Amino acid sequence: MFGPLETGAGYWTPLVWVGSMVVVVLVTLVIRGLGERTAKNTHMKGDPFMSGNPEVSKENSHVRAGNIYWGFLKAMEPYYKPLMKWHNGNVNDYVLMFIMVIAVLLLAIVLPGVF
Amino acid sequence: MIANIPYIAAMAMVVIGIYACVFRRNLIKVILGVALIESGANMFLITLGYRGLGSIAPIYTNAPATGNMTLPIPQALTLTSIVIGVAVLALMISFAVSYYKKTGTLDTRKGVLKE
Amino acid sequence: MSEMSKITRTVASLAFPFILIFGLYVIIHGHLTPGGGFQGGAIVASACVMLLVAYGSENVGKRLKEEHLSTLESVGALGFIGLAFAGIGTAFFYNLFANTGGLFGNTVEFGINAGDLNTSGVIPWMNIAVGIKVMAGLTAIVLTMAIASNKHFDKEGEE
Amino acid sequence: MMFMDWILHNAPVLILALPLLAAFATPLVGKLGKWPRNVFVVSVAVIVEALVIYLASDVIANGMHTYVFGAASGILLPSGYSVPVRIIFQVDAMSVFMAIISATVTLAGIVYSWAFVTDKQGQSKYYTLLLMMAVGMFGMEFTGDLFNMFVFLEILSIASCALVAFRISFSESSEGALKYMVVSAVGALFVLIAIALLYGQYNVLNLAAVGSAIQFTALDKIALVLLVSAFAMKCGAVPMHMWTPDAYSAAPAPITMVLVSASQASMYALFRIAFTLYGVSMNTGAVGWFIIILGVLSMFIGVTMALPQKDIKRLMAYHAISQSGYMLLGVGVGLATLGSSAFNEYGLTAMKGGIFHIINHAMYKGLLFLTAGAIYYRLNTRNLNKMGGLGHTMKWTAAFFIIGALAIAGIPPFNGFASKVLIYESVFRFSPLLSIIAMLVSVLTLASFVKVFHSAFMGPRLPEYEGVAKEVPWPMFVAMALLAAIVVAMGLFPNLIVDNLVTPAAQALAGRADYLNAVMGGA
Repeated sequence: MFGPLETGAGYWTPLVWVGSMVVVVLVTLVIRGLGERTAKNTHMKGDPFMSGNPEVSKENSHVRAGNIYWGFLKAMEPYYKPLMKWHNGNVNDYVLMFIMVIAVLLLAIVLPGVF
Repeated sequence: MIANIPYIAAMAMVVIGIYACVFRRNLIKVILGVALIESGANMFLITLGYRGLGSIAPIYTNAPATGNMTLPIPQALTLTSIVIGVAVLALMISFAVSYYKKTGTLDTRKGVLKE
Repeated sequence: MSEMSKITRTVASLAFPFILIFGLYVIIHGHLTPGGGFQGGAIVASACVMLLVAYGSENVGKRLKEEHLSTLESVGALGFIGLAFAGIGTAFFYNLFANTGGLFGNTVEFGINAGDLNTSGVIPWMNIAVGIKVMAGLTAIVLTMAIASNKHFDKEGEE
Repeated sequence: MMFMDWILHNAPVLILALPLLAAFATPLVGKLGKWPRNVFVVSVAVIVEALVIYLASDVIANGMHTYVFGAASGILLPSGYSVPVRIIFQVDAMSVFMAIISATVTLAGIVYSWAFVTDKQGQSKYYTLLLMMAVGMFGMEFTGDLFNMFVFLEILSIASCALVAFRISFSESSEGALKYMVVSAVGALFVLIAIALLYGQYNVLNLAAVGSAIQFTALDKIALVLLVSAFAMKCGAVPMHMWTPDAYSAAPAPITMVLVSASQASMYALFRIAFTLYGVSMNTGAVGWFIIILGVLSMFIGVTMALPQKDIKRLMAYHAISQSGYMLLGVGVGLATLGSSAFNEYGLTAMKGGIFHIINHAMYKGLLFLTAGAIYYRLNTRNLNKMGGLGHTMKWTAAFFIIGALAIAGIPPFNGFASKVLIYESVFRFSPLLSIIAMLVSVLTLASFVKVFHSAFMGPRLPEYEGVAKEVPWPMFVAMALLAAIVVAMGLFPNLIVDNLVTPAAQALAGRADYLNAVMGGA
């Protein structure tokens, strides 16, 4: 029941992993405990620095979903543009893709037997 | 050759139905295309039951002691598939009615669910 | 859908009982002749649809309520599955009443014969259950669609 | 003891017949009020779950069950005619494995719906259709008859389409349902044509009987193509996946969760067709590679389409496509190596990974859809751009979301990692490139769930949701907690599931001869 899971090339034991994680966390806590106590109270720690501009209110500073990975999506635009064009929400194309897959598979399966 | 005509007709019906599903832009016509494919499939099934000319309908009280009946199983299958087809068609048309009432269009290209 | 002309209404009322009887005949004789629960139920439902066309969905909708039809449909389905369950001592869908002598329980005569209605065990009972379900279900479908496409129907689609 | 034997003997049919009976009794019970109906439906789901587990324990210990309908004399006719013409259910380890998933997901969905479905109208019909979906799934998984498979497929698609359009007052509900219905009706009709092609040649519909007679003629090849493509479409494989996000995002959240399980029932049918009906009689290499290519395409395109999504349920739907790719990849490798020495070296492990991923995916993706439903329940929006700061008030939902997101991204020690590591290591020996793509997809999955977590749960409290964003009611909490507990337990003890459920299932799928002999026997 608690034995390792054979994966063909090795094995995987979650309980050992959890145990080692606990050890790592304990070591981290110990190292943290050795630190300077006063460090927490440093002035202005954690405040954002907006190039000298006044800080925006918290409600307006939330990064919305549309802005996350904007750079990645911009860089991948040559890949995404045709992909978005393909997902056009047209039910005709849904059926067409299905028929095309059938056609490709027919060629792959039936033709080798004919020739 | 003459015995193959029903098969050809059934497959022609399927092909016409696929054509309607893929190339017609009106949702009602797409639904009619599905109905045509269904009729083609049903016709194919019922043709499978009729093997050899001169066999009679499988009605128990009319069955002669000798002679061939047509296979009753494909007819049972066809009946089941017709019943299912009625449900599918009624459901699709209800969706189309509701969609038309909300959006005022039946064009497949005007959907809002895309990308 | 509004009312049609008086001729249509009269003919529809006259034809209605006959179509009804024919549908019930097809349901009852499902094990002897082509047809059965679904076909007979569809015939009965088509009679109701004819009334719907002749008298308009508003008038018919007052007499035939969708929730009553749904209840009837559930009863039909429950009857069908209940009959299937009845045979579970042997096997699900076992033909329990065949050759027992009760209603529909006569043994089947072989060869060409006129056909005895009182045979086939559980099959006619199942046909009746399916017939009830189909006549209620199909009528409910057409009735709901007709009421939903009324002009007076609320645009939002609720209630 | 007699009673338990009777239950066990009739279990395959009771698992179907009870929800079917309950489905039609629900409108009648619903007239008594909301509480009696909900208690009734939940208790039916619990009984079915118990029956499934009881049946599973027996099938895995003692082998396959064959249930013959309407017969006192078993599979032979009274005249001694031995070609199986009767309708049968054939339940092996793979079937019960899938049935456990369906039963658990249905139970969680019904419990969750108790609080989630607050519409004035049609509540009883909602539960009727939900139970019908369960019937369709169990039917597809248990049946030993090709035509029955088609019938249950149609029951499943009709019930699920009607439920996708449950919130009919939104135009996108009817649009998504209509698209799903058109595509699945065309797919199901191709399945019917393929079954007719097989019936025309072999004059039987029994899966085992057709399987033992199959010659792989030209017509068989056409039937194979139609069946494989139709079922691959129904399980949402790229490039036939476009209905998935439409239907999943339009449906209410618990329905979306059951839809995931429904698409997995289609995947089961695909595997059953490929392994049992055709098996080694066909060109397993070509079909195996076709399934692998579909799987890799699904993984990659699914996850890259998920990244830019702004609708939380569309995003998760694309992840569902991407995760199905793992299952297709794992089992496809098993199919491609079937019958060769490589099968025992790594093919079986790949299959185990793929099959284990099915149950993992059903659980964590169900959990994620339920959390998305919880957000929708409180905020009334699915738009990620409008969310933020929910972690302050919906702490439990946030915790469940983290569990689900870490599991889907394959972070140890959750269950997603256990199945993915099986797939990576065995597929690497088959073709290293595929394994690398699979790992890359995992990374992108984590990236997109980080996006969801940040935009929905992190950040300051938003003023527009002051007082609205509360913790969810208890039935929704119970359903999510059930799935989260299963996810954590399966992650901590993966070999418990793999040894007792997954390995028998993989061997049942690969062991074609046993399945055929159970029906054909000496004949």
